[in-house]
Parts: sequence; structure tokens; C-alpha cells
Amino acid sequence: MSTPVMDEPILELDDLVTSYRLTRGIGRSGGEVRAVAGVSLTVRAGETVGLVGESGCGKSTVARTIVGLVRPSSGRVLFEGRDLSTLPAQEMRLLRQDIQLIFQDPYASLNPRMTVAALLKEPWRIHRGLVPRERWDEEVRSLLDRVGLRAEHADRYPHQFSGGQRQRIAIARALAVRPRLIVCDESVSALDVSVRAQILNLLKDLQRDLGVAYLFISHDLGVVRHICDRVAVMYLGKIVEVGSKDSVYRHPSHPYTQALLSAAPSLDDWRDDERREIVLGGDVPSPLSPPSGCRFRTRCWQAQDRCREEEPALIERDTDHPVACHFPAPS
Amino acid sequence: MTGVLLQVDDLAVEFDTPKGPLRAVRGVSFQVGEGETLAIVGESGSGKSVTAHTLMGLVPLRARIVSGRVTIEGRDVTGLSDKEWRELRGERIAMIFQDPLSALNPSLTVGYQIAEMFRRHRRLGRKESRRLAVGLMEQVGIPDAERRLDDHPHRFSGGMRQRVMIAIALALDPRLLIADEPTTALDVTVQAQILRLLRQRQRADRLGMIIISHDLGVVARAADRVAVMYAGRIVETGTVAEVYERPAHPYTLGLMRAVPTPRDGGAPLEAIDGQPPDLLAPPDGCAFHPRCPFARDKCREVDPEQHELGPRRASACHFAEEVMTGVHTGHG
Amino acid sequence: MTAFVGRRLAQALLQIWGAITIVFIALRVLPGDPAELILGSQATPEQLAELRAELGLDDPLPAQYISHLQDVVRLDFGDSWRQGVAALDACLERLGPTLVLSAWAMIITVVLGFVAGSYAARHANTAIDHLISVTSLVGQALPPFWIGIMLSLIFARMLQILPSTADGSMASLLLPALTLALPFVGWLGRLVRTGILEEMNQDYVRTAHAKGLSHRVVFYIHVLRNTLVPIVTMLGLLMGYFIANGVIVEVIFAWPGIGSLLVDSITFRDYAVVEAILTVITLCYIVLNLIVDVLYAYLDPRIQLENA
Amino acid sequence: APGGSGTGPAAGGSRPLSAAFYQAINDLDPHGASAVDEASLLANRQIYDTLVGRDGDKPAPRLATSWQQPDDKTWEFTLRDGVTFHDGTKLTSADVKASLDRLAKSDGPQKPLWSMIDTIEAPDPLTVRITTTAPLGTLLANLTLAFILPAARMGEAGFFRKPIGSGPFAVKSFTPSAQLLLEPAKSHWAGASKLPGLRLPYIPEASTRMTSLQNGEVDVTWIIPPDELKRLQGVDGLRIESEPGLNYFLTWFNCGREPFSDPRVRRALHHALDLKSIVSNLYGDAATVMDAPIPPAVFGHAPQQPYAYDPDLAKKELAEAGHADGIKTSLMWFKDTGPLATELAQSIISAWAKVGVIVEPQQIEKAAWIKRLTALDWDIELQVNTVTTGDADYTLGRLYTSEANRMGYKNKELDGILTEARTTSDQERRKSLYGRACEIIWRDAVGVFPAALAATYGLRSTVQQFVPVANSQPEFRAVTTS
Amino acid sequence: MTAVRTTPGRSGGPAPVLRRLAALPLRAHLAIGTVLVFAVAGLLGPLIKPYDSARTSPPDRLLPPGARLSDGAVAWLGTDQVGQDILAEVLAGMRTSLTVALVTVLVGGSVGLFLGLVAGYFGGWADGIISRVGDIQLAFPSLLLAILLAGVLGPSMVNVIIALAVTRWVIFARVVRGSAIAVRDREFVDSARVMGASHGRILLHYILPSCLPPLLVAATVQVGLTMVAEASLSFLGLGVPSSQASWGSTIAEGRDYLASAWWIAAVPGAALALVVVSIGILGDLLRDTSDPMTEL
Ligand SMILES: Nc1ncnc2c1ncn2[C@@H]1O[C@H](COP(=O)(O)OP(=O)(O)OP(=O)(O)O)[C@@H](O)[C@H]1O
Ligand SMILES: Nc1ncnc2c1ncn2[C@@H]1O[C@H](COP(=O)(O)OP(=O)(O)OP(=O)(O)O)[C@@H](O)[C@H]1O
Ligand SMILES: [Mg+2]
Ligand SMILES: [Mg+2]
Repeated sequence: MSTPVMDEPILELDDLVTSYRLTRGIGRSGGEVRAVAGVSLTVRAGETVGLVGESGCGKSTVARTIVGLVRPSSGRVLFEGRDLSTLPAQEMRLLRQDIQLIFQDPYASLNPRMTVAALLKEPWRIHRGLVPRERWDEEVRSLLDRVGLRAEHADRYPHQFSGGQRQRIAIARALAVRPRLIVCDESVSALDVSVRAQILNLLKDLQRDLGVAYLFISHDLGVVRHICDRVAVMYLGKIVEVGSKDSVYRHPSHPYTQALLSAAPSLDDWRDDERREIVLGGDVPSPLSPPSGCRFRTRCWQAQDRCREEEPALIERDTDHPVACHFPAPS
Repeated sequence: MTGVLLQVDDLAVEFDTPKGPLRAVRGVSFQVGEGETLAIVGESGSGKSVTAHTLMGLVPLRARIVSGRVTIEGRDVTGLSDKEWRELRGERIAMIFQDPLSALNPSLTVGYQIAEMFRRHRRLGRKESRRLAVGLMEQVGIPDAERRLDDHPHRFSGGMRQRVMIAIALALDPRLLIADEPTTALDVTVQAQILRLLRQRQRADRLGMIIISHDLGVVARAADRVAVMYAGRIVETGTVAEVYERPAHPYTLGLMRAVPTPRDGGAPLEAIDGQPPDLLAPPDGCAFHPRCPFARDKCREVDPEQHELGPRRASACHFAEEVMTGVHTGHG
Repeated sequence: MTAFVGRRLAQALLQIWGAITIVFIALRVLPGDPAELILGSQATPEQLAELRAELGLDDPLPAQYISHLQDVVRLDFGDSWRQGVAALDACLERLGPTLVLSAWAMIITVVLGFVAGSYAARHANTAIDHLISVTSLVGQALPPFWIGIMLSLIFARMLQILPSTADGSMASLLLPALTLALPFVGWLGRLVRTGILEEMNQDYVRTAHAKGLSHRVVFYIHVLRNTLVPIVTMLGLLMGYFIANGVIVEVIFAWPGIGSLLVDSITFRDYAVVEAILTVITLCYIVLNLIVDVLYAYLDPRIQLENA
Repeated sequence: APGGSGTGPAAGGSRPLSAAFYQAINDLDPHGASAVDEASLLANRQIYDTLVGRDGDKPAPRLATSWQQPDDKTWEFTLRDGVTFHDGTKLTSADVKASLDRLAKSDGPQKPLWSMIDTIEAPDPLTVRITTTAPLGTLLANLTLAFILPAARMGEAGFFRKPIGSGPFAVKSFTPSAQLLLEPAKSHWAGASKLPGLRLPYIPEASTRMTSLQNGEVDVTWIIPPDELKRLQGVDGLRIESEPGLNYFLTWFNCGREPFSDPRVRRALHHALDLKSIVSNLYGDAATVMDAPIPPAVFGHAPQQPYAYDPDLAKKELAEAGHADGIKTSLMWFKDTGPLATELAQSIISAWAKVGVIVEPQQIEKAAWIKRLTALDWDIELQVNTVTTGDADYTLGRLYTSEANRMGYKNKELDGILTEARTTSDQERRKSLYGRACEIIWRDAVGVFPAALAATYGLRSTVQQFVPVANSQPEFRAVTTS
Repeated sequence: MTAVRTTPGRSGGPAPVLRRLAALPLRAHLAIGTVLVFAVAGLLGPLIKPYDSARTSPPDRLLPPGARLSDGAVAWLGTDQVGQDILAEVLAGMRTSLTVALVTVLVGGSVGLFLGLVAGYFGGWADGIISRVGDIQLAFPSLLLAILLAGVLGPSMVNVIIALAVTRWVIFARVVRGSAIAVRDREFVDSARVMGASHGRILLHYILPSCLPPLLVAATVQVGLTMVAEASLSFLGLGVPSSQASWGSTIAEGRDYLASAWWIAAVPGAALALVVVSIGILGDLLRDTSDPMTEL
């Protein structure tokens, strides 16, 4: 596998909107949730982009839209410049291999009735010709080795593994189709710290060796900071701030980002007991009826009348660090 | 430190399983003083919850206290009858659980569930209990308490539900509050709200508090003292500053290094290799030795006792001093 | 709430339409012709033809279907040829006794089922628990008519302490209601048992104990209420079963209910009555389910009628 | 609560007499669709009255005190004076005329009985004159089924839910096929009933019916299932009364079909049956082997020489008819046609199997049975038939003519005999004609006539003055309880 | 005889099955034993005690168990109202009853499985139609529907099966639909979709295996209930015709003799109860062990 050029965009989301229809009874529509309300984001080959935000803000929906589990209601998903929604089914199926998804729950994401070997061979059964049949066993061994499992694990069932091992299997399975982009939806959130560290290290190694790009979804700011090159902060279906890791963490410009960073617990918190922490009041509003204007204004301590009326756009000011706020903190 | 609220000595709890006895808690000792917050950290399955439940007299099904003594406000509670426990729970010691949705009864109103404390323990009337419940809800920061009293839990957000749980726990002014992963199910911003609320209440009432978490960050923010659990034992205790600055057990050290920090600059994390031990058949010697970089022959043979490293500072490692200095030399 | 009820009613209408259609199809394609049954074996072909025309049996099926639907909308099922009265009247006259019987069977089932179920739950995995569970299986394994006849033999013929037929007294309700209830007592008991055991494992029960509540309060105020939620839905179903299973019990105990009338009417091709009865039973069923849904929402506030 | 005002077994003196027949009363319209159901007739006999009744096999006066025939086609009836309906109005010839007119026009099963009626006149309040299109020998027998309604009220809507008649009992309440509750009429020409009331519940399940007789919920019940007869005879507080009945089993061959078009085959099958043993084992005292195509209690019955049980002869005859290898055929019946019908069918089938006739049992549903029966779509069939009027014409004259063509049997001679018997009013002549008909039918083995059923009544000992009757329609006017 | 060897590190294999079998509670052994005994008896019954509905013997009617028949044989379980040996009749009846029950469940189960899978997996209008039809049918109490159909079609084994199967498919379809929906949104199914697996493959390899255990449990329960329902239809005269012995019809016909010749209804009744209870116990066990996660 060739090492790709870093700057080349591999995935582009262009004003992506994804809604869920709530059904009520017999085929009646019960309204729509705009879970993703216009998201634009770029992932370049070989890089890791973090997507952080609170529960329900639409992170998983972004992931599911990218891999084609749900259809966007508007906007485009471009993979290597090609619009996924306009592709013919056949090509679509082929492209599928290039984007893989790893889920949060290592217990639920593996078919309990398949052995590890069967799980890993499944993609080759689906995409015939990807790996010739006679090389399957060999390939399985090398995949297991790749993710730090032993060859004899191939004949076991998922329930015979620990959570960390299962997540390794899930990763091996994603790698089986040699993807260019892996979307990790909270892939380490369910793991204990020590195991989490193993998986994070593994992901980094794989990126170094294979050049895959990651869209890394997490609510854990510490983890995102550790693994990502760039970070996007999401609030209620919208991205409020994107930028390189350093600029976002050092100079958060959006009040929500500031609050998030200040609320995130860290090992060093014991040092200054009476830190000036920003504790936001209230909860994330329901995406069924988002607030007018700026979506964050209901919890923002510096909201003004303008925020109520006008929705701030995600504007790039001087640096490569766009913020969607009328009154961003100077960076 | 003023009076000791809770004293736990050599507590051991076993589960009867089809595969034999599972030693979930293996000789745990600690104390909590008035106005003090003790954090218990440790990975999943290390026995934190079982310990906490045992303190409440809620020994889980098919579990059995093998040994140990629990003293609450100077009173040995190990052999209390059901009725005596009932008088203690809620009145003297109270508990908050991880998932505030499942921990509340879905079919009773929030108001009822709070007021129940006054009605059952204090035998107060319906009106009076409601009035008190409204007061409590306001105290824990639930806006519009009067109106929300008659709502069912599912109408509340996660943070609000946890506030309700706190209100219930604090209803009868207990002296000791146990919080088992009180914020794990919550978002960071809400977690910050709840941690602040707990801290405020604890300071105001000079509560003794045990906060259980697997998140070292949460512990750092919320606690005065830490007890680190591994495989059913407390492997290290001390103040937050002591433990975080100079871990005295290789497991604590491993935990610290496995957590990404702003300072690591994206360098590979130092993961602890291997798996937690099988509690049905814990390894001989120190339970941590198969994963321990410091392990020697002694560790494989002798299960280390807790030994004092200072006032209320202890470690259950044969080579605690070495570990403590190792940290210093390793991470300057 | 109104939207919910409206939607449920729409669904109910659909069900009724379906039921009417099923019955129509079933009755019109079946062999056997009411004209022959009415006139008996001595009728001439001309007489038969005349009567068939009169009964509208000669029209093409779609036409019969349409006019049938129109009649049903007007609640006019035609006359019962055997009773010479409006089919709906004949049917409604018998509905009362069936409902009374079903209601009593329900009361017996619920009382015994809850007692047995909560006892078994409190003594889970003991010999008594297994006994209750096997007994409940046996209750369902015996044909209901067998149970009925045995009860009648023992209590009415041998002991002579209870009447074996409907004579209007409360005592005469006992055997049929018991027969109807017995197979379901164990069934409900098992349901209650698992419900309670499941509920007992819920986190909120732990909370309730941590609050220092007594076992009684935890059980009766916290657990039982939540156990009721899934069971209440079952009870609606159960009442439906009782109305339907009534057929057998009504025959055995000469109970003048709707079920025995139905069986007779099918045998004698009394279409009008069959249609009236099945429509009425379907209606009962649907109304019951509607009540259950509302009750469900009342008991379990998580289910909101608006977006159920 | 359902069931009306009945009481439990322990109730005392004033409770109505409870009499449970084994069939359901569906309708109280005596001219309606269920007019010849035995259960309806039973109810009608209590509520209404007829011009003529039966005494043994002779007509007896009821509402008509006398009658004469001015000519072959004309009958004149003189009505009893002073008869009133339950509402107190007088019963006159106008009521009789209206009732008979209604009957003649009805669509019910009695229609064929009245097709030969020409005019009905009421020249004065106590005289009714009936003219027929041809001489009608069965008129008196038919009139035993013609119940008289009050002309002024019979057209009212809902009249038959609580009808009024001139019979010994008035309707108190009625739930079709569940219960009929009667109270004694204040007056009756033969004397008012002394019973506090009469309850006719329908108890479909035989074992329940027996239970309710035994524990006293029911005072009288009939028919008693054959297997219960012996058992009940030994029970304290009960007594059994029985009477030769009008119900009998018949097994027709489809004489229009191979191989049954050959009388030798039919006779052979007769010889193959040991009816004596089958009937006595199955029915005991509850039935007797028949010696004619109609039961002995019927007017017109003439005993015939029984077919001997001789399987060898049967085989020989079958061989002669070209069926040495046996026959494959079928027997159809419906389950509730009569007591132990299935058992009887099985026994007959087993017996025939022994002579190489393999019969496929076809137990089908009643509606399907009727359809196939009338369409002659069957080989052999088994049924219980009732001579409702007690007159041979009702069965022989109705079913065995070439025109009726009920079993594919056609015999000009028989047709002539039956027509003459119907149109003759000389009863002696009729009797001998039916005797001849019996002989022909028996000789040609149109069917096998296995058993005549007895009308068996179970009574509590407290019931007095009960007269068991052949037609299962006992009268309760004279019954008393002690 | 070959020795049973276990491969270390593998689950399954014969030895663990035997061990698991041995670890079952007593009532499970009794239940399995009963079912086996009846299965063998059903298979060999016609060889031991042939039954022929056309071989009645009126002189031998209603004889108590152990009585000697006119042909010299002993009727160990007595004779019925036409003089048939109850033992032979019960053996023959078992074949009918079990056939009716198994075929009914098989037919109803297959239809239910197919429709349930389609409804549960695809959702949308297919689900709408299937669920609505199911609702319509459930608005009919199942016994009434069976009565109506059996009444309409007339008594025959095939018709009984049709009438009963029509009332069962909804139950199976609901069970399958429920588990299909539960599995449909599980992450491992999503991951197969992301992999590009076709609907057919997902249905067959992912959804179906998860639907089978609950279907199997439902099927076991329904086998028992179907046998009871068949008996109830017989009681109303709508069951298998009496020329074809079935437990249901024997019990139903023996009902008039419960006071005098109890053995007619009691023997097949006891057999029916035993089999149904045994199957019920097995169903319970299946329910407890059907989740592969509990095999740990
Ligand atoms: N299948 C669905 N139908 C309807 N609404 C949905 C569905 N899935 C998600 N939603 C809603 O869409 C919104 C975004 O959900 P999403 O799962 O993308 O959030 P998330 O950021 O991944 O949250 P979490 O951190 O909890 O996983 C939420 O409000 C959620 O309730
Ligand atoms: N009911 C039970 N039966 C058998 N073993 C149990 C039971 N409950 C807990 N255990 C075992 O006891 C040990 C301690 O469990 P405990 O719940 O206290 O862990 P914990 O530290 O609270 O973990 P977590 O962070 O996952 O909540 C674990 O190994 C667990 O498997
Ligand atoms: Mg998510
Ligand atoms: Mg825990």
C-alpha cells in the first residue's frame, strides 16, 4: 500500500443534512428529527479527524450517513471526489469496501454465531475476488497478528473474548477489506482505561503502517486530543468549531468548546481545586425543536439578541480554524 | 480529620457461582471521616460496586460476607437485622447509582419517590411530605419544582434525574453518602454540573462521601482521598495529591500512564498488558504480578499486605518505595 | 390522546372490515346451503330456488359482498332463519351471559394467578415453585372440555354441592367460570412469577431498598405496579380467550352464551347470526384492546398516548 | 344473570318443573323454519293447541270436538266451545282459518304437507271447512301438526318471542336454544295445570343432562342415552319410563348407482348384518331391531320376515351378482343424527368388511350431508328419521315415490300404492295399502332398517302422572309433583 | 465404538453436550424420557397393536382395563364404546394427534417465519400489510377462527391442519418479526451492511439464526397447544373424523362415559397431558438456554 499524500481530501461532507422520520402508527408521519442539520467536513488521506460533542448531537448519524446506513436528506458525501449518492449500485458496493465503521460496543458489533475466522472471511465472501479463496486462512492469520491476536483465536466465538479483544476483532474485520477510511464511532468509550490505551495505540500503529484515515468520534476530549490531527466540535446537529488539535484545545473560540474543555475531567484537576470552571446550565435542547438563531444560545452565558435572530455561519477568520459564533473569543 | 463516620476492616465478599466461589472483595479496609470524600477507583469488575452495596447492607443475591467488620458512626453494622438496616438506610447513610433512569421507578412520579422518604421514615402526611419534596428539589437545582413534582422520571433529562436521585439521598440528612459512578451515564457538561452539586452539598452538610468511579479525572476533581482497587483488593490509598503525584503501586502507575494527557504529545500510551485476573482462581501471590513490570519471585509467592507509607497512606506492593521513586525518575 | 384514540379507532375499523370479509368469504364458499337446511329434505327444487332468490344467494358474490357490507354498516345482518328474529338481537341476547361468565373467569384467574405467581416468585426454585409450574403446565395440557366435565362430575354429580347447568344462581356460575379459568391460572401465575422476578432485578428496586423502605412497600408499591404493566396487556388478550373459549364451556354447562349459539349457527348455516356474532366478538375484542392500551398508558407513563 | 328465574337443586315447592329435552328449541313460530323440529313441536304442544290429536294410532279430538267428510275432498270440523287464548280472547273458526292459511303459505318445512289444500272457510264461529284439491287421507294426521294462533295478534312484530296460544301453558320468557319458561294457563279445556311452572332448558351435553337429572336440577329428561339407561335404573330417587318411539335408523342404498342398482347386492348386504347382536349390544333396551321400513308405533306398520344373518349366503349372493372380489363403497352420515350413530355406522362397516365389502366411512357435517343426500351424491347413507305425524305417509309416501327420488329407487307399483294410500280417507284401506308398501320396500331392500329407537324418559320420583309418549313430545298439563 | 475426543479451545462437540445433558434438572430428564417413549411408541405402535377403525366388536364394548375380549385377547387399557381396544386406539391416535400438531406447527411456523422475517427486516409497507393482516386475524379469537374454518371445511385431518395452521401463523410471525426487528438494528448487522452484504445474505446469515431460537421455543409451546386445540375441535364435532383415531376424538367420544367407563377418555387424556407437559418443560428449558450468550 502506497503512502498517500497527506493533503489530498479523501472524504468531504458538503452541507450534509440527515433526518429521521418519526413514524406514528400506520404509515403516518410523526414529524422529523434533523439529527444532522448541515454539516461540512473534510477528512484528508491518512489523517485523523476527531468529532466531539454531547450525547444526541448527531455524531453517530454523521457516521451512519457516511457509511451509507442512512440516506442523507440533502447535501453530499464525496469519497475521493465522487458523490456516493449518485453512484450506481454496483460501484457503490465496491466503494463500500473503502469506508469501514467500527462501533462502540464490542459486544454487539460481532455476530455471536460466527467464529472469528468466519467473521474475518465474511467480507471476502461478499466481495468475491478480493482475496483468492486459497489465501483466506493465511490472510486471517496475518490480520489477527496485525491486531495483536493469536492464530489459535480464529476458531473461537466472540463471547469467548474480553471487551478489548473483541474490539481488536472488529478492527481486524474492518481491515479485511483494506479500507482507506475507518469511521470509529465511540470505538473506545466502552473500554477500561488500560484496555483503551492498547486500542488507541493499535489504531495509531495501523495508521502509521497502512495509511488509513480515521474519522474518530468520541465524547472524551482527552482521547480525541491524544489521537487526532484535527478536531470538529458538534452541537445539536451542527459543527460549531473546526481546527487543528492545537488551535482548538489551546484557543477554543466557541463558548461551547470552552465549556466542554473546562468541564472535561483531567488527571490534573486536583491541582487547582478552585479552578475557574465554566459549568453550563441546563441540557442540550431537543433536536425536534432546536432554538432559533444560534443553537447554543439557550445555554450560552454571552448570548445576546442577535444570537436569537441570526444563525451564525461556520466562518473562517484569519487562521484555518472556522467558528460558528457571532462573538467568538479571540484566538 | 474529625470523627470517623465509616470504618471498614478486612471486608471480604464471595459469590456462589456454578463454577465455585467468586471472590469479588478480598479483604478491604478503609475509613471515611466527617466532611471527607473518599474516591474508590479501579477497572470494571474490580469489586467497587460490591463493596459499596455491602456498606449499605444490600448484599447482592447469592453473595455472602465472608469476613470483615463495617462500623458506621461507631456502630458495628455487620450483623444488623433487616429492620435495623432499614432505619439506617436513608437516615444515616444514603446511596446514588450510576444510571439515573433505571434507578428511578418508571411508574411513580418523581415527587412521590422523594416524598416517600418522609412518609415512610418520618410518617409525615401527604401534604407535608410534598412541601418538603419541593424544597429538596429546589435545593438540588431543579427549576420549577412545584410543577415538575408530578412528572414521571422519563420526562426528565439525565442530569435532572440524577438531581432527583441526589434529592432522595439527601432527604433525611444522612451523614454518609455513597455515589456509585454517579456521572458515568452523563455528558461532560452535565457531569460537571452534578459533580459541582455533590461537592457543594457535601461541603455544606459536612457529609462523609464515597464516590466510586473508573475515571481518574473525575476522581481528581471530586475527591479528597483515593483508594485504588484491583481484583477485589485496595492496592493503594492516600490523598489525591499523594496518589496522583507519586503512585505507590504499579497498577496505579499503569492506570495513570494509560490515560492520555495534554502533556503526552500524542506519544504512544503505556498500556497495561494482559487481562485482569479471573476472580474464580486468582493467581498466587500478588494478583497483579502477571501484568506487573516490577514483578519478582516474591510477588509470585507472597500476597502483599497493605503497608503504611505515611499517615493514612498505604500500598499493597512489596516494592512500593521502588515504584514511588520509579515514577519520579521515569517522569521527571 | 384524541389523536391516539382516533388512530386506534381507524385501526379498529380496519380490523372489523377484515373480520367481516373473512367471515363472508368463509361462509359463502363453504358447502351447504341454508335453503336446504331451512326447507328440509322434502323440499322441491322450485321451492329451494325461490327461497335462495329470497335470501339473495343467487346474486354474484361481489354484489352479495357489497350489499352485505352496506347492511353491516347499518348494523343489519338480516334475520336468523332459525329463530325468526333479527340476527343482531339474537346475538346480543346471548352476549350478556358470555360477558358475565368471562368476567368471573377473569376474576378467578387474576386472583388465583397473582396469588400463585407471587408465591412462586417469593419461593423461586423451591419444590413448591416447581410444583406450581408443573401444575400450570398440566392445566394447559388438558382439553378444557375434559376439565369441565370432570368438575361437573365431581362437584355436581358425585358431591352434589354445585349445579351443573345455568339456572340463574350465583352457584351455577362457579363451575363454568372455574373451567374457563383453570387453564389460565397457571399461565398467569407463571407470567406473574417471571414478571416479578424480572422486576426484582431492576435497578430501581435496589434504589428502593437503599432508601430504607420495607420489603412490603418495595414489593407492593414499587415492584407490583411495574409487574402489572405487561400483564395488563395480557389480560385483554385473556378476556378475548375467555369469550372465545366460552364456546366449549357454554356447551358443557348449558350456559346460554354467544359461543354455543355460534357453533349451532355455523352448523345450520345461519349466516346472519354467524356474521352478527363474529362482528360483535371482534368489536368486543377491539374495545378490550383499546381499554388495555389506555390502561397500559396509565400504568406505564413511559408509553405516551400521543406518540405511542 | 342468565337463565331466568330457575333455582338450584335444593329449592323447594314452588319451583317450576324442569324438563330437559335433548334438542334445542330455536323458535316458537309453529309455522316457521323449525316447525317440525321435535324440540319446537314439544314447545308448541304446551303453548298452542291443534284441531286433532292422536290417541295411539288413531286421531283424537282436541280443539275440534268432531269432524265429518261431506265428500271426498271436504272436511268439516266442529270446534270446542269456550276455548280461550292466554290473553282471554275466545278461540274461533277465524283463528283456525287464519292459522291454516298462514301455514299453507309458509316457507317452512311443513309446506309440502299443505300443498293440496284448496280452500279454508269459517262459515260460523265454531265450524271450519277445509277443501282439498284431491282426496287427502293424511289430513287428520297432518292436522296434528297444525297449531292454532290468535288471528288478531299473530302478525305483530316480535309476537313469537312471547307468543300467545290456547295450550295449557303460557310463555313467561324465552331464550332461543337455551331455555323456555312457561307458566300454567289460567284455564284449559281439559283442566288447568297444577304445576307452579314449567321450565324447558336446553342442555346440549349428554353427561351434563344426566348429572342435572341426578342432582335434581332437572325433574324430567329424555331421550336417555342408551348407555346411561342401565346405570340410571339403579339410582335412588329416579325412575325410567320408556315407550316405543317414532325415531328409527335407516340406511339407504343409492339404488340408482352401481352396484346397488342390483337388488341382490342390497339383499346380500342385509344378510351380512347381525343386527340383533349389534343393536342389543349397542342399545340394550333403548332400541329394537326393525321388522319393517317404519317403526311399529307408526300407523301403517306391517311386520316383515327378517333377513337372516348369514355371511356365507351374503358372499354367495354377492358373487352371483358379479362381486366375488368384494365391493369398495362408502357410507356417509353426520355425527349427531342419533344416539351412537357413529358406533352403529362403525359396527355396520365392520360387519360388511367381513363379507368383502370395504366401506369408506364418511362422517361429514350436517349441511354437507343434506346437500349430498338431495343431490344423490352418495353410495350408502345412515340417518335417523322421524315419522313426525305418526302416519306412514309422512315417511313412505313422502320419500319412496319415483317422483321424490330420494334414493334412486323407482317402482311404479309402489308409486300407485302410495298415491292411493294418501288419497283414501278410509283408514282401514290405508293401513293395508301401507302394509303392502312395507313389504315391497323390505323385499327390494331399498335400505337396511337397523333399529327403532325407544322414547326413554328419566324422571325424578317426585314427578307424577307423567305419560311417556312415542313422539318425544309429552304433555305436561296433567303432570303433578309431590 | 469410537472414543469421543474434545479439541481443546473449542466449544461445542459431543462431550460438552453430554455433560450439559447430565447437568439438566430431573424434570428435564423425565420430560425428555417421556417424549422419547411416546415417539418410539408412536413409531412402533402399529406393529405392536394394529388399529383398524372398521374392526368393531359390539359384544366387547366398554370393558374395563384388563378384561378379556371375545377373541381371547386381553385389553390392558379396556375397550371403548364400540369394543375397540383402547391401547391400540391410543397408539394409533397418537400418530394422528402428533401429525396434526407437527404439521400444523411446521406449516404455520414456515409461513410465520417467512412473513415475520420480511415484515421485521424490511419494515415499511411490507410490515404494514403483514402486521395489519395479522391484527385483523388476531381480532378473531383463534379458537373461533378454527371453529369457523373447520366448520366450513368439514371434518378431515387436512382441514383440521388448515384450520389450526391458519390460526397459528400470526403467532409465529409476531415472534419472528419481533426478533428480526431486535436484530435488524444490532450493530453486527449494521457492520455487515457496511461491508456491502446483500439483503439475502443478511437475512440468511444474520437475521435468521437469531430468529430461530425464539421460533423454536414458540413452536414447542404451540405443538402442545395445538394438540389440545385439536381435542377441542373434536369435542365440537369439528375435528378429525372418528374413523381416524386421534386422541382428541377418543377423549371427546369418551366424555359421555366418564362416569361409567372412565378409561376411554382418561387414557388418551393422560397421554395427552403427559406429552404436552413434557413438551412444555422442554420448551421452558429451551427458552432458558436458547441464548448463545448464556452458554458461556
Ligand atoms: N433511528 C432514529 N430514529 C429517530 N431519531 C433518531 C434515530 N437515531 C438517532 N436519532 C436522533 O437523532 C439525534 C442524533 O442521534 P445520534 O445517535 O447521531 O447522536 P450521537 O451524537 O451519536 O449521540 P451519542 O453520543 O449518544 O451516541 C438524537 O436526537 C437521536 O434521538
Ligand atoms: N451477581 C453476581 N454474581 C456473580 N458474580 C458477580 C455478581 N455481581 C458481580 N459479580 C462479580 O464480582 C466482581 C466485582 O463486581 P463489581 O460490580 O463490584 O465491579 P465494579 O468494580 O463495580 O465494576 P464496574 O466498573 O463494571 O461497575 C466482578 O468480577 C463481577 O463479575
Ligand atoms: Mg452515538
Ligand atoms: Mg460497578
